[in-house]
Parts: sequence; structure tokens; C-alpha cells
Amino acid sequence: MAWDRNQMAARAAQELQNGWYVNLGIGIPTLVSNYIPEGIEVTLQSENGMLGMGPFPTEDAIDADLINAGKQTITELPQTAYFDSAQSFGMIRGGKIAMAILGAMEVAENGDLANWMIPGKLVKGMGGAMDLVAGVGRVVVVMDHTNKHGDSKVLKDCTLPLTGKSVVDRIITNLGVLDVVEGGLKIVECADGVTEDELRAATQAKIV
Amino acid sequence: MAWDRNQMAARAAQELQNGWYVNLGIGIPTLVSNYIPEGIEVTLQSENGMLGMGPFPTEDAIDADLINAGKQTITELPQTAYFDSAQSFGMIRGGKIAMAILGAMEVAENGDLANWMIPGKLVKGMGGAMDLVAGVGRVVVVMDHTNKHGDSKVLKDCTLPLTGKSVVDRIITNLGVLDVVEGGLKIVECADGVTEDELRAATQAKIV
Amino acid sequence: MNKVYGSATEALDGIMRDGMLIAAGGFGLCGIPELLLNAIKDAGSKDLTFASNNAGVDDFGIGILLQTRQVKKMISSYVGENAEFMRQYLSGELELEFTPQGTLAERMRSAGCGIPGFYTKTGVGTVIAEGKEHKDFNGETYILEEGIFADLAIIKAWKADATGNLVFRKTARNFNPPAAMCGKICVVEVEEIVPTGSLDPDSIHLPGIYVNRIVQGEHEKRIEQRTVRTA
Amino acid sequence: MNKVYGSATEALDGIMRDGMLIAAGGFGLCGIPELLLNAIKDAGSKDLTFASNNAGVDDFGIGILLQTRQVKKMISSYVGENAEFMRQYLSGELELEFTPQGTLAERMRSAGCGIPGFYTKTGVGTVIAEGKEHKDFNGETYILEEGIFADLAIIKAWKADATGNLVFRKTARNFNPPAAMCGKICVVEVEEIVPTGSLDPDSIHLPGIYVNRIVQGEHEKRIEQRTVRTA
Repeated sequence: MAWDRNQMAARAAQELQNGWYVNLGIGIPTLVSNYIPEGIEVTLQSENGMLGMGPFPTEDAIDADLINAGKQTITELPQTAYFDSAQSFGMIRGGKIAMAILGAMEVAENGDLANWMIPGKLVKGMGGAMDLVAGVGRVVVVMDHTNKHGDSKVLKDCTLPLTGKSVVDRIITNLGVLDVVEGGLKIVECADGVTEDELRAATQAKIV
Repeated sequence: MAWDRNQMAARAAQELQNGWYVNLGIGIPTLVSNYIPEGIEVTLQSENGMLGMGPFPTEDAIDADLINAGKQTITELPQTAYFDSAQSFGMIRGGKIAMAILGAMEVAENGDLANWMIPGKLVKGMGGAMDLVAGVGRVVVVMDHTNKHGDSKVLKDCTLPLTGKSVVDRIITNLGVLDVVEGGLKIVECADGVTEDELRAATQAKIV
Repeated sequence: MNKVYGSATEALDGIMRDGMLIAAGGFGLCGIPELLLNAIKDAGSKDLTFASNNAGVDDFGIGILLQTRQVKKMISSYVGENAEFMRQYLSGELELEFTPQGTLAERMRSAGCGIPGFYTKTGVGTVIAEGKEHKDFNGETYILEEGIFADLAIIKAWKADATGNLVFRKTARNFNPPAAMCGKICVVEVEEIVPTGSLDPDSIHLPGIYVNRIVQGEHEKRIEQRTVRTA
Repeated sequence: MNKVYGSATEALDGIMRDGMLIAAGGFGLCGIPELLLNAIKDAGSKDLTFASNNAGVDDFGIGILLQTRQVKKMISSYVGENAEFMRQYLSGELELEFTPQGTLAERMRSAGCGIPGFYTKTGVGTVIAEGKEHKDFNGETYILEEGIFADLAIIKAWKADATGNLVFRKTARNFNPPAAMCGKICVVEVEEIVPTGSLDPDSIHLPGIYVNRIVQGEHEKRIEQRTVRTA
């Protein structure tokens, strides 16, 4: 038993606070927008130059000039504003975005994050991820706790090239929620049906 | 005999080339726009955030939101574009302005320019002058050749705090036109009724 | 998300502190946050530092805070047109950090964009460069200028929606966007608040993410140099 | 001042040189200068370096110049979605300078603003920081990034007037303004040329001073990820 993708997204949505400007990464983080709690109003930033990102369009409303950072067609909202990439990353780097929810390949106990390349195998590039983790107020990672071989992705030290050093604040996985604190990780909660022992067993990083 | 303010402005207007974006300083440089030669189209930049500066308004067209860098009310033209001060000085610093025509207190033979303060006496500030002389493609100074005491303002070395070091390309005064060249100044032409000897006598800087 | 407050005083409630650094928009008297400056006068906060291109005139703009001796320091490019400013500066009552106009705008924009320092050719070889790091790029010398991270930004726009999306008018835009960007908190005064959705999303000059509080009011919009041509 | 040319090929006439550094606008396939890229393919210029966030897909955008082996080097943040790019990079045929997306945009904007270098926290502690100057500001470490001074900028806008004032549409704005700023010469392709005076002077995204040549044409505007919801 553990959380599925949608449950992880729903749990991540609990991180949102009213009035916040938020950036959601590709993958599970994109699903977070389906679970925004009642009474919480957030504005989604898309780093390719938009604040106030709306849902996917209906077929007749598709617009080639309106895409998100995942290159998917999207829509605008009444409060939408467009701007160029320099301004977009200016607000990211300048700390105007309260939170980013991102996927990850590995997270370390000191908050190091790796999510952009596997040397010799997968070279897609960091896109805006390095800017986001360096600039936004709070970085929440959402990912599976282990890889397909069953190895922990929550590590003492990242083995892959870093996206950012000591940048992650909170980790939400299929097994639970952990915070990066002084000296290691702290368990915030376990996923439904997951025991603390199971969470610890699946975690290579030091839990304090 | 020498050029008056309007003749100096008319001579300075001969510096303009078709298609150029130009910044005109306060004082005599402002008059240059009255003498733009037939067939020459230039776009005037006002560093407070405007390209395509028009003439002063008629009484009924005065607009508090539309002023030039000298804080005078002005008008817009069909090609006008407005932008903020960061962008305005971005284009200045980035070399997009082909020429600035500025007033001066002193110019030295190596192109040093002083036009922003007299220590202990006059402290108004450099405004945008330091950015302009550092950034624009060509700097032309228009000023009287001597001060009210008859002392040369075209000097071996400036005595006042500098606006920019080795930044002036051409000097237009009531007595004539001089270029800053290797080793000193070169006479380009004398004003109407002024002899080369008179021009040399009024110039402290080395003429080569 | 409604950021609208009932008055300039309410919009500054809980924000003002003695000794704070305030970035203010405006060029001369054009596009200055006149309502918020009046409210700061009423608040009586002291030892303020203002990053602002000018200091208004004696009885309008930041000038009113010079008269009440609320200002300790100005970071400006031009102080002409203000006799009281000149007097306080020359007598040593007021600190003044002269900054070239473009450097001032970029220092604000930079801080707002998370850039603590940048290199510029402006001021090289002048008093402005003294004590600053020099560095060569491609054979030319530049100086390091640092971002201005303000505790508060006060700006003036033409129109806002309730989410803080802003539109400025003509040359009243000037320093307002860069000043807004560099403030930890940004309070804006506008001539008109329009319904959210009525501004063209392609034509918003400053997105609401930069704006914390908004107040609408009547503006005097004084003109400094009324210059006309005969028709 | 009329900057309008009859075709993309004419608009590039006399500009193209082997080995030049070209800044290109666009994000993914959105807002890319597709007509000018085709014209560069026809021109056959070689050993080009492109500063561009992406490289298009195999048969659209910069991808077409990878197929013809006209590109020596890319300065990009993301190369996914382009199999030929990946293949040429992994085989060592193509140089690739990975630059974080925000750093790339700022490096373009900076160069265009006469700023040869700036400090950013992005990439500190990662491979991106290797070999770069580190400097502390207020107790935090930043790295020095340098401006990208391009020989040529090619961009795509929605509308232009004949003086080069530009308006972009929605998220097709993206890298186009910063790319335009950093080019010694900037050539723009647009969907529509409108009479000078018909654009709102308060709503011009990029003033004509940045634009040297303009060409109007038909755009395919291909969509990379057609994602819909059921109504």
C-alpha cells in the first residue's frame, strides 16, 4: 500500500497557501492543479512567460501561441499576464514565486537535488529547473520513493549531476512526506498503509 | 563673429544620418531638432522612457504623463513607443543609440568630458549623462568655446569631476568644429568669420 | 485574490519602520506615488533612505519628507529643482549617494531579478567608480554595481486590476516597474481599478506577482516644466 | 524609415557568414522564426552557433539546420524532443553549451543592455558553476555569467509597423525580445505588418530601435504537444 500518482499530487496540493504564486513542474506536479483545496487561490506561473495558467483547452480552443513549459497547449484566465523569458526568470530568480513543486531523480539528505541528466544515457538539459530551485521561496519535490529496481531515490548523497545544492525543503513520495532539517531528514507523515519502518527501510538518507 | 546658439544647433544637426536613433541633451542640443536637414529622418530618444519624441504641445495638448528628460511637456508621434527606465538605459548602454549630442562644462583633448558638477558650487547630479557617454555610438558635444571669463573650455585636462573618460568624438562650439584624434584635437572647420588662429588662441588643448 | 486597500494610509498599515530603505517610482514629478508619499508623511517614519531618481520639488513628492526631516539618505541621479534638498545636502544634514540614472534603474531591476551585482561601463574613470571592483571583459574595463534590495517599493500606475496587474501611461512608466521589482513589499497607487479580465493580458506592463497592495485615489499630477509651442 | 523586406531571403541578404553566432527566439516550437530558419538553410551558411533555448524538432525549427549539418554548436537549456540533436551531441559531431533557461534569457538581455557579466545563484554547486568566478554577496555565493553578444538575432513577432515596433502574442513572446536585444543586427519575421501609428505606443513589446529588418509571411506554427480536455 502506498500513494498513487494522484494521491501524491493531492498531498502536494495541501502545501499550497492562499494567494501564493506557484510553479508546477512536468509530470506528477502538473497533476497538483487538479487538487487545489477549496478556498485556496493560487496563481500558476509557467516559466515560458505566463502568470495565471488555465486548464488544457477544449479542441476548438487550441492556440499554437499558448503553451506551458511542458510545451502542452493550455488556456488563459481573467488574471493572466504574459511576459518574456528574461522577465519570467527575473521573477523566479528574484524570489517572487512562493513555491515550486518539481519532480526528481534523486534527493539527498542535505537537500541536494538531481533531476536533469543521467551521464551517458539521458541528456535532455536542465531547462528552467536550476533557476527554479535557486530562486523560489520553497522547493517541494514529488517523486517515487524508489526507482524501478527498488533502490532508494532518497539518498545520503546524490550520485547524479546536481540541479541545485541544498535546495529542497520537503519531499513527497509514494511512501510519505519528509522534511530536510538540520542533520538529515525528518518524517512528517507516512502514506496511507505505510509504516514508519517501511518508510525508513526504503530510505538511504539519514532520518533524524 | 562666431556662431550663435541656433547656428551651433544647426551645425550639430549636420551630424545626423538618416535612420539614426539619437539622444539630445538639455540646452543647445534640444534646439538641434529644429534644424534636422531635409531628407534625414531620425528618431529622438528621451531617456525617461520614450522613442519617437515629438515637438512641444499646444496649450490644449499638455499631458502631465508625457514629458522629456528635461521635464518639459512634449508630444508623441505615430512611431512612438514607451518603456521603463531600465529598458531605456538598457538600449543606451547596449549601444543601440547611434549618437548623443550633449552640452558640456569642459572637454579635454583626450575626449574626457565634464558636465555634471562643480564641487562646492553646483551639485545637480549626472542624471543620465554618464550612461549616455559610456553607451552611445558617437558623442558630440555642443558648447561655448570659452566661459564667461574668457577661459577656454577646451582643455588639456578637465579640472572638474568627469562625466566620462575619453568619450567625446566631436566638439562643436561657437568658434568651430574639432575632432578628438590620436594625440589631441583636429580642426574640422571654423565658424563663420572665425580664423584658425582665433580658434587656436581660444583653445587650451593641443591641436594636431 | 483582492489586494485593494481603502486608503494610502491603510495600504501602508503595519509596513512602515524607521530607518527602512524605500524604492520610489517616478521621474521628476511624473509618475510619482504622491498619495503614498503623503501617507508616509502622516505616518511620521524617520531616518528613511529613498532610492529614487529625483526628490521631487520643495512642496511635492519626496520633497515634503525632506521638509519634515524624515529622510536620512537619498540614492538619486539628479537633485536639481529642489532647493531644500540642495541645502540639506550641502549642509551635511542629508546623505546623498549619487548613482547614474541608468545604473540606478538597473540596480533596482537587478535586485528584483535576484542579481546582486552586474558590470557596467557607466562611470568608469569617474568618481562613481572609486572603491568599486573593476573588471575587464573583451579588453574593455567595467565596474561592478550592486542591486538595491529595498524593504518597500512605492509606485504609481495608471490602472490596476484587483490581482495587481498594472498598466502605466506614457512616460509616467519610467522608474515604476524597476522600483516595484526591488521591493520586499510593493504598494501601488493607481488612478483607476478595473475589473479583473478587462486588461489585455498581452499588454500588462507589470504582472500582479510584484504587487502586494493597491490603493486608488485622485492624483494632482503636477507639471514641472509646462512648455508649449504656438499652434 | 522603412525596414520591410520582400522575403526572408532578401531580409538576410549580405548578413550571413559562416561561423557566426546567431541568437534565435522561441520556446519549443512556439514563437520560432521559422521563415528565417528556412532562409538560412537555403543560404547554406556553415559552422553556425545558435543561442536558442531549444533546437526545434527533427524537421522543424533549428532541427532542419542540424539535418543539413550547418550547426557547429548550440547554447541551449533543453535538447529533448529532438532525436537528431541528441544523436549528433552524443556522437560528438555537435558542441553543446548547456545553460540554465533563466541564465540563457538573462545572458541575452544583458548583452543587449551593455552588461558583459552578472552574478546569479542559478547553478551554484552544479557542473554549470565549474570554471566560473564565484563571489559572495551578503553571505551567499553567486557565480558570474557572461552576456551573449550575437552577430545576428532572428526572431518572430505577431505584428510590426514599418519602423520595427513589435507586438508579440501570448506565450509566443518568450525568448524573442531578449534574443532581439543581443544581436548586432536583428531580423524579425511577423504575421502582419500594420500601418505606423496603429499600434498603441504604451503596448509595444519591443521598440523598433532593436529591429533592423522585417519580413512578413505565412507561418505554419506547428504545435508540439496538442493537449486537450473534454469540454
